[in-house]
Amino acid sequence: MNFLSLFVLIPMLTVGLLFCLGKPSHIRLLCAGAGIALLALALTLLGLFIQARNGGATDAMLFRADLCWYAPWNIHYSVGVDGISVLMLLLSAIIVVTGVFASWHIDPMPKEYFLWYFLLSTGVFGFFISIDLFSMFMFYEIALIPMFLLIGIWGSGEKERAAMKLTLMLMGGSALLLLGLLGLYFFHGADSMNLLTLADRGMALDAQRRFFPFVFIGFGVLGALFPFHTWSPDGHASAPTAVSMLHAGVLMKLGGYGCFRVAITLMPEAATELSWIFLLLTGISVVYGAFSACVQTDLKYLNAYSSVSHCGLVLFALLMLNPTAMTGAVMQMLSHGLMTALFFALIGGIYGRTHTRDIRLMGGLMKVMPYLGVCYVIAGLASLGLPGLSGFVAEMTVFVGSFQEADLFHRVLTLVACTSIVITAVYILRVVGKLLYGPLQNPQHALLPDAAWYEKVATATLIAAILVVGLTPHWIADLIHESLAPVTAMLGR
Amino acid sequence: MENGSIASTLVFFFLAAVMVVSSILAVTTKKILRAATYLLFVLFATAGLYFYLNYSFLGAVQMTVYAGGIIVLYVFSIFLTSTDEEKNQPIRSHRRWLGFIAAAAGTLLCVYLFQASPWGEVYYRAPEELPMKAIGNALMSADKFGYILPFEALSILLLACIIGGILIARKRQ
Amino acid sequence: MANIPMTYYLVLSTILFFAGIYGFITRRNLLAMLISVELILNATDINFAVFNRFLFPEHMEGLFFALFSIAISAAETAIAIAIIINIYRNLKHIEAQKLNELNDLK
Amino acid sequence: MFNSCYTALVPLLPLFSFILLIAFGLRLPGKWAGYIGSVLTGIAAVAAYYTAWTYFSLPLDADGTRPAVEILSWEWLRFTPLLAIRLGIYVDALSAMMWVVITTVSLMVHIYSLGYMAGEKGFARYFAFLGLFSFSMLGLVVAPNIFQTYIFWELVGVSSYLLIGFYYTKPEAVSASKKAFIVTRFADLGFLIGILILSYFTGTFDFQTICGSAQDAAGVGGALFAPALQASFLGLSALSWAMLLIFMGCAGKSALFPLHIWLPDAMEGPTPVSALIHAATMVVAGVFLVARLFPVYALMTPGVLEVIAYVAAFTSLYAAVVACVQTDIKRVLAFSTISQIGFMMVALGVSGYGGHAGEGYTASLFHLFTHAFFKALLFLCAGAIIHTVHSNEMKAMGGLRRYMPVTHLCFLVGCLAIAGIPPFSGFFSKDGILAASFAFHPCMGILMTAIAGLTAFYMFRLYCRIFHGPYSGDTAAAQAEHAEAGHHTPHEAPAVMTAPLVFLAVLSLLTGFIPFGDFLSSDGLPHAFPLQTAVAVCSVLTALVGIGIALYAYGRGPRPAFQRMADQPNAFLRAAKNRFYIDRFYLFITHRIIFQGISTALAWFDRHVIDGVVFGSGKLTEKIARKIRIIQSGQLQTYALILLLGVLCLIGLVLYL
Repeated sequence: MNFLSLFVLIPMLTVGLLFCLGKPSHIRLLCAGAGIALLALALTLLGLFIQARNGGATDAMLFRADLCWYAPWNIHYSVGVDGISVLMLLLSAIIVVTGVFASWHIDPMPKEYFLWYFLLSTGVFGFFISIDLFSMFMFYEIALIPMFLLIGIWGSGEKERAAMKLTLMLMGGSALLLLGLLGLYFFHGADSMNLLTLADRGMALDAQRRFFPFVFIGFGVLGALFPFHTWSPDGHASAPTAVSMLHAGVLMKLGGYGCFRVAITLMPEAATELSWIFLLLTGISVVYGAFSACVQTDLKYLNAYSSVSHCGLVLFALLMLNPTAMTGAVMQMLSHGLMTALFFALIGGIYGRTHTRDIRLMGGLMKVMPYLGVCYVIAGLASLGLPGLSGFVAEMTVFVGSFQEADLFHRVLTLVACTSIVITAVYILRVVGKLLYGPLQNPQHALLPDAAWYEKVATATLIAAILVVGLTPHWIADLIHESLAPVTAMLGR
Repeated sequence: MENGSIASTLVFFFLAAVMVVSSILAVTTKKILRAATYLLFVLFATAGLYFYLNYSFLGAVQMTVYAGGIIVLYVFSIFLTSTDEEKNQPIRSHRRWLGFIAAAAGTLLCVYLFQASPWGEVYYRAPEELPMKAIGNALMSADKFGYILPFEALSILLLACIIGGILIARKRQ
Repeated sequence: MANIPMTYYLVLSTILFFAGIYGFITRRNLLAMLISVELILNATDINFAVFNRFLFPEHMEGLFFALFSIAISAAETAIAIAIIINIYRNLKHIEAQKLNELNDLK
Repeated sequence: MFNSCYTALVPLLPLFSFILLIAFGLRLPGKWAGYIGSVLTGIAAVAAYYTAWTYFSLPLDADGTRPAVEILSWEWLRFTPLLAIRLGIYVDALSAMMWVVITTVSLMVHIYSLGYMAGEKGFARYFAFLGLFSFSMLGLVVAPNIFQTYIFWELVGVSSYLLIGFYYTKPEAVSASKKAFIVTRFADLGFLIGILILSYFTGTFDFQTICGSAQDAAGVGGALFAPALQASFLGLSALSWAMLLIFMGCAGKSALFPLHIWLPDAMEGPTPVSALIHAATMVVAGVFLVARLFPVYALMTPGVLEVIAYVAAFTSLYAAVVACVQTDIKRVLAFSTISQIGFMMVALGVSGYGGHAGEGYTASLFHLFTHAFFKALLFLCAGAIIHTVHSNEMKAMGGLRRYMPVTHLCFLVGCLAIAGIPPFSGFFSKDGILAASFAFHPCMGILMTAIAGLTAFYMFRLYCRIFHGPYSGDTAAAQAEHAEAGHHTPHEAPAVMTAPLVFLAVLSLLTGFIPFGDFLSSDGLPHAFPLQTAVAVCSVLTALVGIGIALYAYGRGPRPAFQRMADQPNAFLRAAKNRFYIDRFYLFITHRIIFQGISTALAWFDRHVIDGVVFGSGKLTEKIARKIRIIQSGQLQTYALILLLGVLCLIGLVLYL
């Protein structure tokens, strides 16, 4: 058992310990401790990984470990990381820990809440460290199911309906995914589920053609691929703060990561051949999400549609299938994860004070809660791609990368996707203007308090991460770039 | 033998006619008490058939348990639950037609099957009475072809039924 | 007796059997349904006896099966009547199609 | 020879000021935030002057050009093996000149703001944003590659957004800041796509490589540009498209028609900000970028350059006409800025490359240089006036020369400079532009001269309405109103505000005598451009006519004929006052088409069609289930019937088979 398994063990242990605790303060301490431990672990992993790479380790996946679960079907618990998964683990750790702080005073039933929360985290971490199709799928499901309860019990508004819609749509996606994975298993000779083995072996083209759509759409549903994105607005709007953060910040990345790790890596020829269909869909996502966000009046809906647009860009860039655009896609995953988590944390904070998310009922909040207001502006600027913040580097890498595809189809789509930066500016500035600036809309809001310390911790951590990505993108890009090498070699780029 | 055989043929057809007519009346009559009575006729005729097949013991059991015990039970329960509603609200006619068609089809199908089977050539061969002693021995023996185990199982079942019946039917406080 | 083929008996029991099934499907009264069930059981008993007598006269399985079947049907009738009386006591009727207290379709 | 330490200080000090003031600004007592910002900017200014001094005293290369120096190159992000963003500082004549302009104006604005913003809420925030802006602008002009330009271009846009929306409780300020950002953002989209095209075909972001190969291969079309020139789309070469789109970005930032609409509204920001950002520095970023890429424009895509000239000339005319009828003094100045930027762009557009043909290039940048000072001066004067009158409207002013002598004098200097009266700086730079225009085509020359006349007219109309005629505050009713609002009679601004005015006025007087061609020319070779007497006489005469009309009409308050024109405007004047309805048109596009048309329709589509399918599938399942569950009725008899039928069917099937 190597130390990667700690990523799964720590949350599971936390879940176990939570059973034994009763006092809310103890629970919070435990959760914060577990979150920080995970963050420390992720940072250590990052350090070790860079060290190992600099030391000349050239394997596609480092820190491998393998444990047979069920020999007759060749199911293994198999872990390993490359640069991309290291970054995703770091992202997840940051968001898990900030999520704990953002739900510091969750009510009612804090114990049960954190129990499900950490179970969900287990799934997320497990997914990113797995390199076995089966364990990957299993962790994926572990990450999905607690969402139903977290939204259904601790959510707001039409929470039951939203929880059901979200879970059913995602389950539909995972049904497709399961079909695809089984196809991968059987058409690769049915004797291994290990990603690396499968990637080495290759697959017949007509089988690839048959199963690529299943896997891509299966993961794409989670990555808010048009037209399978409608779970996102309702789900995010109803979910409690930390769950929205985790869901938009990390879970939607599971989709993009899966599309890359499974669909494109294992079926490169089909990806090349069929990419045009999905490029169209994702291109639509990008612009469509942005336009839809322009007229939303609910803060969370707005952010959900903006997520559709940004996550659309992730898949869009992946499908360009060249190293630059794919690097951009992973950076966009990071960047979107961080800034959307920041957005949801802030919206949670504002909603907790004003008890409304309707921007028509709010206004001039900058005077009342300057800290939250400033953070919101920063999040907005990151989202519309201000240089120095994470959004810019990601988007630019995506656009430069996409532009390297020289034919008219790709060109036109790239230009269409580029227009999203203008539309993003429109809706971000619109909401910032209405929400924060101008005269105070509701006099009752004048007495509301500004951010509490735990909210400050959460938002400051996220902003720091956004700044790090935005200011020093080169090491992240390098980390991603070398991890892409095997895939791009397979794609013939 | 000829006479006897004609007589015995007549007996069979008489019993068959009673059974067929009574059974059909039993399921079509509106009055429940009449249905019970027709059932009684069927049961008696069946007992007659058993005698006719030289299964005297079976016939006797049929007479005592069925005709004697069960029918009395029916009659009493009919008296206890009599509502006359059966007469007022006939069953929906399409259900009746469907049932009739199904039953008729089933009968015809079976008849077709019998007609196609070799059993049309099988006749009664050993007209001797089954000795009571043999029945007793078989029932109480634990050897091959012994029935002590089902016999005991049945007795426990009956006991359970008695207890269950009492439990269900007793008045609750 | 000797000049009547086995098929005749079987046809007879078949008629009884399907008459019972017809009754079971069409009667409203629980007791009437139970009577139909008795017809069905009776038909099978006849079959047991007939098969035993005609095909394997030296054995006794059919006989005993019929015997046990009579016993069991007696038990079954007793229990069923107990339940029916109980239902009548609670609902004041024993109509099969109206026994839908637990059914939200109605 | 070149010490990178102090050079790097120039952009980094304002950044440091920004970080310091954002972090600790709220805790600083009194005006300390302002002092810190001003001192740091001051040091940056000195470092910038020293850099410029060292740079221009460098020995010339063998071919007579000044070598460009690149210091501090850091690979920030690598896209492809060819393309990478390097952040660095690239000093050449153009950027050194820009640094001087930016730091000077920024320092003046910092000092001026100490007085202007005294007692405002958000004093520290204001200075922090000024620092951010200065940093971005300084970083923009020294970018060694086009992508760094883009990065700082965006940063400049955001700091402009933050500063325009400084009074964030005022709805007009909020919507103006939003408009400014979105319009320039739209233009930046073009810029970005232009960069993508250019970099794809040339395989580099570097200015030096791009411009160098354009120069080397003059007339031949260097190997670097061959693919971009060969690839064509809709009849234009890819390079033309790229340069056009980059110009679109420039047009957005520099408020050229039809992307100028944000600039007048941007006057909602504090007036010193208007002076710094929307008059002297940021709005000339477009001119700067075209100048930066000038070899490519002039040698590779002369057609695009011509388009630039026409667009700019039209903008200049349009803005001058609109400026004549505005009544808000800052708006007048804003339109005059648009018009003057039009002049600069026209000069670039009509310029040739190298030698005497490159006069337009030099004149353009000369005008950029002088305009920065006199327009900043005018804005700061306007700020002083608004500060004391508490209104932007002309009708609240008049006769102020008695109350504000220093301001009056400085404003007059500014007006004379912009009108092009010798020996003020504007005369020299404008003369070069007009000469270049005449050289391009006589019609262009005449048009530009006429616009120069219009400029003189509207500037002196403004001057007269503010400083001459009766003071509106003298009437009893107005005095009562003033007293009620707690205002006072107009008075001169404090020394901390007038000192920058005087300094800038002196600069406006003197900068015209700089032999600009020695420092900056299109091909880098020093080149003297003598004054063209014929053009100069024409333009001065035209300007004097304009001034004369203005003095006649408004010298002692508006004459009745002009007042009547203002009160009952004819269709043309009404249209001009409404800026020829361009804003309405944009409003229609954004609100009616984008918001109500596309966005609402898409949102509806999403809720009802796509989500409808999702819910529809759920409802369908439920409906089918409802139908099916009737079979499962709980009726024993039905089951029996179905069972029987099923058995019969099975038997029948077996028999049939």
